[in-house]
Amino acid sequence: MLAYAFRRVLSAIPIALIAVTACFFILRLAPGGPFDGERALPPTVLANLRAHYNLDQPLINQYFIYIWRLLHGDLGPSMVIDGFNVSQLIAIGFPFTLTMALTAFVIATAIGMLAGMVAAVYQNKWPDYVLVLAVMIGVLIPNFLMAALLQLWFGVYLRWFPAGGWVNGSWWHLVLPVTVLAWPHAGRISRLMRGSMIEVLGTNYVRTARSKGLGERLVLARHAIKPALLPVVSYLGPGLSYLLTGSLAVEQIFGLPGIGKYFVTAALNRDYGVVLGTTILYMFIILALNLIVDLVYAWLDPKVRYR
Amino acid sequence: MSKVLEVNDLSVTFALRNSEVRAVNDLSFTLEAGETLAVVGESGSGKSQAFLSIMGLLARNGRTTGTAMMGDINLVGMRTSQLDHIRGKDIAMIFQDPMTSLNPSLRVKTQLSEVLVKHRGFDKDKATRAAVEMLERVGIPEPAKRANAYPHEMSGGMRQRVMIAMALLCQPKILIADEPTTALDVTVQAQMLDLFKSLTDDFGTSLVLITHDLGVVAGVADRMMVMYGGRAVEKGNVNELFYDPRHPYTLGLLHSTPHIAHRAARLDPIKGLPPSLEHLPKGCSFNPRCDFCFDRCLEERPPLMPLAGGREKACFYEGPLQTRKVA
Amino acid sequence: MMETQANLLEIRDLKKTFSIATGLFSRKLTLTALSDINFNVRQGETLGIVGESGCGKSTLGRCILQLISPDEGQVLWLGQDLTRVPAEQMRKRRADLQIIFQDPLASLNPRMTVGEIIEDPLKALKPDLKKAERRARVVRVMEAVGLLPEMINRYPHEFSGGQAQRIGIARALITEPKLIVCDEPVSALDVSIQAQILNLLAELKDEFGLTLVFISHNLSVVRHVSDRILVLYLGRIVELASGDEIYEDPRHPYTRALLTAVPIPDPKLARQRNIDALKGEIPSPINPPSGCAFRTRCRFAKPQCAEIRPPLETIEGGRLVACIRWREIQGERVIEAAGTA
Amino acid sequence: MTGKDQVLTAYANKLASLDAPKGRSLTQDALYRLGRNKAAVFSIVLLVLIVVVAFAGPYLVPWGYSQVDWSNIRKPPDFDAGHFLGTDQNGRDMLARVLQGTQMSLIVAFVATLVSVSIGVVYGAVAGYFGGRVDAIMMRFVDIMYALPYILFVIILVVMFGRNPVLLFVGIGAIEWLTMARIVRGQTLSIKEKEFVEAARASGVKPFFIIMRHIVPNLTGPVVIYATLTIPEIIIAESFLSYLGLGVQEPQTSLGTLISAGAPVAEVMPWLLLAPAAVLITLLFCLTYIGDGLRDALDPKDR
Amino acid sequence: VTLQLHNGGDPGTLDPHKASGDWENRVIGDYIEGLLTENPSAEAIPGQAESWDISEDGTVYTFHLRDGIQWSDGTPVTAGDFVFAFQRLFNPATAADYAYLQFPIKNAEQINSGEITDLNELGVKAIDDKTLEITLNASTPFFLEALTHYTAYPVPRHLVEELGDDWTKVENIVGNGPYLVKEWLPGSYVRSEKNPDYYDAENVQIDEVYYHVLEDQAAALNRYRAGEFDILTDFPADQYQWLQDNMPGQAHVTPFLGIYYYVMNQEEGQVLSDIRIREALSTTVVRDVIGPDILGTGELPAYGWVPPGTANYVENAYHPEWADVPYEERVEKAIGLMTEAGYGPDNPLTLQLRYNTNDNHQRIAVAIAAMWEPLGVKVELFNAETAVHYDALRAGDFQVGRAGWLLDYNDPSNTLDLLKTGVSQDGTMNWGNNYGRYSNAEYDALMTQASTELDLEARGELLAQAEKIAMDEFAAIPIYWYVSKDVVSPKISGFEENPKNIFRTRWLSKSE
Ligand SMILES: Nc1ncnc2c1ncn2[C@@H]1O[C@H](COP(=O)(O)OP(=O)(O)OP(=O)(O)O)[C@@H](O)[C@H]1O
Ligand SMILES: Nc1ncnc2c1ncn2[C@@H]1O[C@H](COP(=O)(O)OP(=O)(O)OP(=O)(O)O)[C@@H](O)[C@H]1O
Ligand SMILES: [Mg+2]
Ligand SMILES: [Mg+2]
Repeated sequence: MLAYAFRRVLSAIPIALIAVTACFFILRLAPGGPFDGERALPPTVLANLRAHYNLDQPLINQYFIYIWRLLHGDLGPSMVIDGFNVSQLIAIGFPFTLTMALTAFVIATAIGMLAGMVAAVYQNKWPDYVLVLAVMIGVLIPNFLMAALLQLWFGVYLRWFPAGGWVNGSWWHLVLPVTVLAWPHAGRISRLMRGSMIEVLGTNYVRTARSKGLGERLVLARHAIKPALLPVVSYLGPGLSYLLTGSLAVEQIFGLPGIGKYFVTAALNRDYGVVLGTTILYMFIILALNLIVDLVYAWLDPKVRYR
Repeated sequence: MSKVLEVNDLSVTFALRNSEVRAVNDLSFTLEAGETLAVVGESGSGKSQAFLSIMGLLARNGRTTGTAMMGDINLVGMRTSQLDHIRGKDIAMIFQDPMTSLNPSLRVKTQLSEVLVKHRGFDKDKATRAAVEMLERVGIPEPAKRANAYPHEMSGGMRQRVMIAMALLCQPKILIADEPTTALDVTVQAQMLDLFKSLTDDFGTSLVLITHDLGVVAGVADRMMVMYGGRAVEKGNVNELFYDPRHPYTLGLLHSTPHIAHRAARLDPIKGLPPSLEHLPKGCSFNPRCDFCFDRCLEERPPLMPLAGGREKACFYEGPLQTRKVA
Repeated sequence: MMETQANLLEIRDLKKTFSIATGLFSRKLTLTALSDINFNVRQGETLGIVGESGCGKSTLGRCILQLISPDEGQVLWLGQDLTRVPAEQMRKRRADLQIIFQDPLASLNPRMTVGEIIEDPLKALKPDLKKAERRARVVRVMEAVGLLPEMINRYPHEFSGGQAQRIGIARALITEPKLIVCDEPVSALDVSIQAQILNLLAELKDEFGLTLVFISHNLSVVRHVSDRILVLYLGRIVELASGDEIYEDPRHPYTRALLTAVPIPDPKLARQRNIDALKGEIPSPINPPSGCAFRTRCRFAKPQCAEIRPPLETIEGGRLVACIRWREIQGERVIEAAGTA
Repeated sequence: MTGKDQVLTAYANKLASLDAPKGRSLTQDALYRLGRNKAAVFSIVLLVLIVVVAFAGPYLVPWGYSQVDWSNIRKPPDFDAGHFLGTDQNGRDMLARVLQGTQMSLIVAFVATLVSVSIGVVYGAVAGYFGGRVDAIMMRFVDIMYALPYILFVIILVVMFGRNPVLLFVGIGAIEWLTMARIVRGQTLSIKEKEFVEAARASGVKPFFIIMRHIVPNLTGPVVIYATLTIPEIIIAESFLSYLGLGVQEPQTSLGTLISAGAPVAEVMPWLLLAPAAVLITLLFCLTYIGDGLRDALDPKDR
Repeated sequence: VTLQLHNGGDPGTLDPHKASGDWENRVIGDYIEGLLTENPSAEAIPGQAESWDISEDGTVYTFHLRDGIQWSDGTPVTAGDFVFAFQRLFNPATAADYAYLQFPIKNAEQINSGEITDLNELGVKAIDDKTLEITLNASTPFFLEALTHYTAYPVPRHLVEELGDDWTKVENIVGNGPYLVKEWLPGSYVRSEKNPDYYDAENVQIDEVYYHVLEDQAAALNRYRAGEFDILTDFPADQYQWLQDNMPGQAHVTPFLGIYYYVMNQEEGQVLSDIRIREALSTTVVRDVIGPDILGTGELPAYGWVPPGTANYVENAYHPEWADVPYEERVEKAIGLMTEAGYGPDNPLTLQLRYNTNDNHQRIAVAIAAMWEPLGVKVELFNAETAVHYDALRAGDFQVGRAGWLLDYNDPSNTLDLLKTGVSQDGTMNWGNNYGRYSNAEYDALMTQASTELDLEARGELLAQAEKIAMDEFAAIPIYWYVSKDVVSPKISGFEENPKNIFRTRWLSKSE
């Protein structure tokens, strides 16, 4: 297992390189460039800009320049947000997004699992239906709408929470955004949990656990949870990455200093440096997440062995 | 001796797609303290389900009626939260299918020690030590190491012994052992049976031994109940049933047993197929396969009728069964 | 009884180890489940395999079928080494080689009906058969093992242990294989059905020359079906001889111990008997004892048993035994001693 | 003993007449069980109703979905003018637009879910079953796909193939299968170690059929559930793709698009949001309960 | 006192030479002041320059800097800083987006394009520390106005020479304006504090400004209503009525120098090179309905090319006759034109209408498509994200496309230049912002003539003639004049509506 994990860690670098390469060329295939705004720049200015960012060189040279810098730890400049280079943008935005996403992740995963478990135990009885209703709302309402509604309701009408913005260290400002992020995640987790829990509750080993008189709670907590978690855990990797990138709407509506929006807006703006930088970052996060998920998987189901 | 369990008119039905299966039918029996009751019978005759229903562990499509009195509490229809004070502590069960009955994702020691933590209030370490000790008693080599294993890393017999160990940990008043030794070689089996015996003798545990191995029954059981098609067809003490079976099915069973001492060319099974529980024949359910069947058997179902010496049988045929000398 | 037939199956120097991890990242322990296994199975014979629980019988069965690949050694099927056969070819081979699993319920797909489960090998290996023909065969084989055709649409969890086991048997029989590895095929069956199944196997053997590798703890059953019997102890062969020889004249102390422990279906005799259950420290395949693995529990053990591992010697009558004191142990009829007949 | 013979034959005949050998498949069984789940049945009825109304309704309403009523721009529901759900900022009838949008979303959700579920299940099961290097390569590919901003693919698709409704499905399917593949692969890793899979291998079943007949049916729980979770995502993704220029083009619309247009004016023109949101949420709740019902129905242990 | 200002998107930079929009302008204009600056109604007033002299021919400007002006690190602001700043602006290495705005300065264009490499040849000279002389290519009536633009701002030479582009990092930044940038959290806000050393500091009321980043207008309005913002610089048009009803007097909709229009591809071979079709299309657009009804904010209909209120222009703007003809008649005539051009019910014209994705653009496109329907024109709407859209427009890969233009400086030439024939460059035509490829020699001649005309009135006439030529030929379809949309809390005083929509914080005050 250790060797397996080690190999996976080592392979991360070439994989990230592949991703970056793919991203680099795909990016250039897309029409439009970072300076294609509402108005055309005079040719001289455009030429100056292109020279400034090495865009006047043959594509392959640009690629090697980029990779060369990358290998030296330089993610290059942002072409749209001139005030920061890509590393700085990431350094500012990423910790924020990560905190927000992780908070949402932890809360939502816990709530989702609990809700899923309860729903499974009361399968097709009223607690099940009520929980489905409560939790699915988060999944069914698109997050931009949810964000807007919560902002209006709790920020404007009730004034319980700030309607947006960020003050360093104030968790008060995070309540609404985290809710918007967490709700759908909790929904998905609980659905998966419910399904697999029902399946597990029908197995012979749960019957064995019951025969020991452990009490329903302990049966669930010790015997049913682990095997029931399998599909949930598979979802956790993608789930966290959805939270990281899915924070776009939340960040935009609440005006938060996260990186989530760059995943989307940078691509729209053809901000090459930022797109590539975030892709690399994202690649490493995903690889790490999925490695952890795979290891957890082996722990949950000891029969699973990796080669 | 005192009664520890008294079962009356126990029935178990399973809902199928558009029919019902009656797996256990009006089963009644009693269990005395310290005695060993062997339950034998045809495969699929409801042995396991009868006891699962007493433990409150039926599958979701199953339903139980009747009573199972343990002292003055009725186990049937009891709330789970109350049952949990009894299950595992006063009444324990060894399941038939050890692979699927052990949790594949928990280490063996966890699965063992938790009973003690729950019912005896042991702390984790102490419970683990007790668990390892119990593994040793059921003959698992290097128990301390094996306690760390997962079920799939063990052989069939080891899993079965883990199940046994699990049931014994709390020294229950009633132990239901559903084919506890099928995966054990004879030496280990003998060891296990010794273990059971010491339990019944020393602690007054009552043992229900569900098995197909008549050799095992002969070795340890006091009384015996033979089941067929969801009903008890004969009850009595072991000697009587072995040497003087009164029900044709019991006789058939004894006849089909292979014997170690000689190698017959062919064994002598009961003719015909076991009945379908969904479409039990009218009258006595054994009638299509019975050599002694007569008209009454086709029309009327024989009830369990008391015979001399506390025996009971469910057969109208009163004539002599052509008995084979055992051994 | 034993016609000198061609060897259907030859096992050469088979060895299998497992590594068991005690934690996610902790050091692994090596467990030797099988080593130095050599034997042949002839066409049409039944080879019984007995041995203590955990001694590697199921592992051996799995190795023969290539369900797990052995670490070393060969499995020769009609001279062809199955460990080297490409996957697709091996798959086709499986029409001739089948297995009945020890754990009946676990080996049945919970989402397939019984009919589908039994039909599955036919679909895979006899794709030419028509659907109706396949169904007919399924029904036939179900009846043969004592399952009612009306159960064909039920799911495995709706069956009792014995019924599940019969489903496994039916699945193994349906392709009409040449060899079946039966891993405890009748342990969960009541004696009547057990007799029926054993008779069925015997018939198949007589009529079609079916070859069986029969793993069981029920020595009476093994005796009943086997031509030759192989005794395993802690992953090694300790004795191999014809059924009669083993039962009448066991030469290895472990075999003797086994036979004395056979339960007898006769209450009075059973209670009179004094089983000398094996005493002593039970060895583990993780740390097997030096020399003879059985010495820790052996009545006949001598100091040198701890030094050399007794080789598997061929003795009179072509039988094999792995004990340095086999000569001294002969002649005692264990079963008589147990008071039978 | 004539009576006995009679009974015996009768019994034998009865057994024969049971006609048992006729197959009863998991699907048939599941349908039967689904029929007994009240929430699911109710949801199915409602869903059918929505589908029928969405497809037949446009022929019955007074206004067309692209017809501009210049005298009624951004008006709340007005029965006299025939705008039962009001009009949008272009003076188009909301009822007609909601119907058309529902139609569109239903088609998109159906096809794209099918695409993503099929790709995801097959891909994940193959990776999980073969394991080792195959798994490593296949799953790393998925990881890379996750990391790349998929907007780029969409943009390039539009540029390369122009505007093509099929692309929409491809576009959505191409993003939404990834998670399904991961979930399926994880489950497969665990299922393939079960003994019944070993038994299937011993029976000589081809790897492909092991995957399809033994592994995939045991995945139905998570797959069905995740599929019902994918549908809302697909509907939202569709509106985003439309934003990027792929997908549904004005004057045609979809529920997702209507909702994203209605969200910012929730307060001033609530009728623009309420109608499509209500339809979408009803639709999705139906699908959720149907999904639950299906999951339960496909679990043979459940009755 | 803290001002919470909703600024829109993230400012891309704090460097005046790299900035390219309003979002940067609000921040930069508060921390750096140019030679001239804006008063509350955005008219040019003396800034760092106290006074100036203009030569007779209007080509040489001499500025006299104020006394005691200094950078926030204490270094005095000198004429040298301005010279350095202009040189930096045009230096190709700086790659300034908006350098072209100052191209009237002598040799500026040549330096920027690399023709002249000696930066000292630029027409900006320091006579002494306090005196700056700027020489233009020709008299430019709007030059003073242009100097209020951030491209003309000075930069701290000592710092830029030391740190290069890093001088705008928040930890390094210095300014000479009324506010100093203290914090920048991308995606969230920029925060500035009052500069105590600013020459007019005593009259500056607001102590601290947050320039909030929030592109979502509905969210911004929500935060305004929650009391988190004092000023919104944009709001959703759909909420206008609501704002008027519920927060009377707070929403300010003001004509803004800009035009929203559709370009028609007039390249050879394109259907729309046929003037009849162009006429039919343009005349049947009912502009009165767009602003009030479709958008809801009441933007004024546009028939000409130069926004009303543009300085240096003739009194009466272009207004075509057909604009007053009833709609039905216009349609009738248009149908006639279409028939003439060979299109009719049995041979309908199919047009692709491209717009970049945005609710408003979409609504207008839908409405206009509906307006053209009676002509038998089938419109296929085609939306794309901004980069793709403009890429297509520039490449000439469209038939009808949406575009818009906000004036960089208050002069008619700024919009009229959009219709000049492209210049040939290395064999390919560079059409610049003239996406429709409208080309008329007479128009071009008039524009050239106007650029050298010293007399403002005569110049205005020339430009008006040019406008008439282009509009009579339906060079494009003007649709409406932009408006600026602000919401200002009653707590704020000093806010004045103006056509440039520039309101510097130094003029504002806030009552708590
Ligand atoms: N969940 C279920 N649904 C329907 N029928 C069931 C279910 N569980 C068990 N049965 C049926 O009930 C009958 C009794 O089963 P049970 O397990 O008690 O048999 P048994 O006597 O223990 O047999 P064996 O000796 O083979 O284990 C069997 O015929 C079986 O098919
Ligand atoms: N997957 C595995 N991982 C680790 N150890 C294993 C694994 N499978 C089997 N073993 C070990 O290999 C040894 C032999 O196991 P095997 O199942 O072959 O025994 P067996 O002879 O069939 O026993 P039984 O009669 O109890 O079924 C046992 O010690 C067991 O613990
Ligand atoms: Mg049973
Ligand atoms: Mg085994």
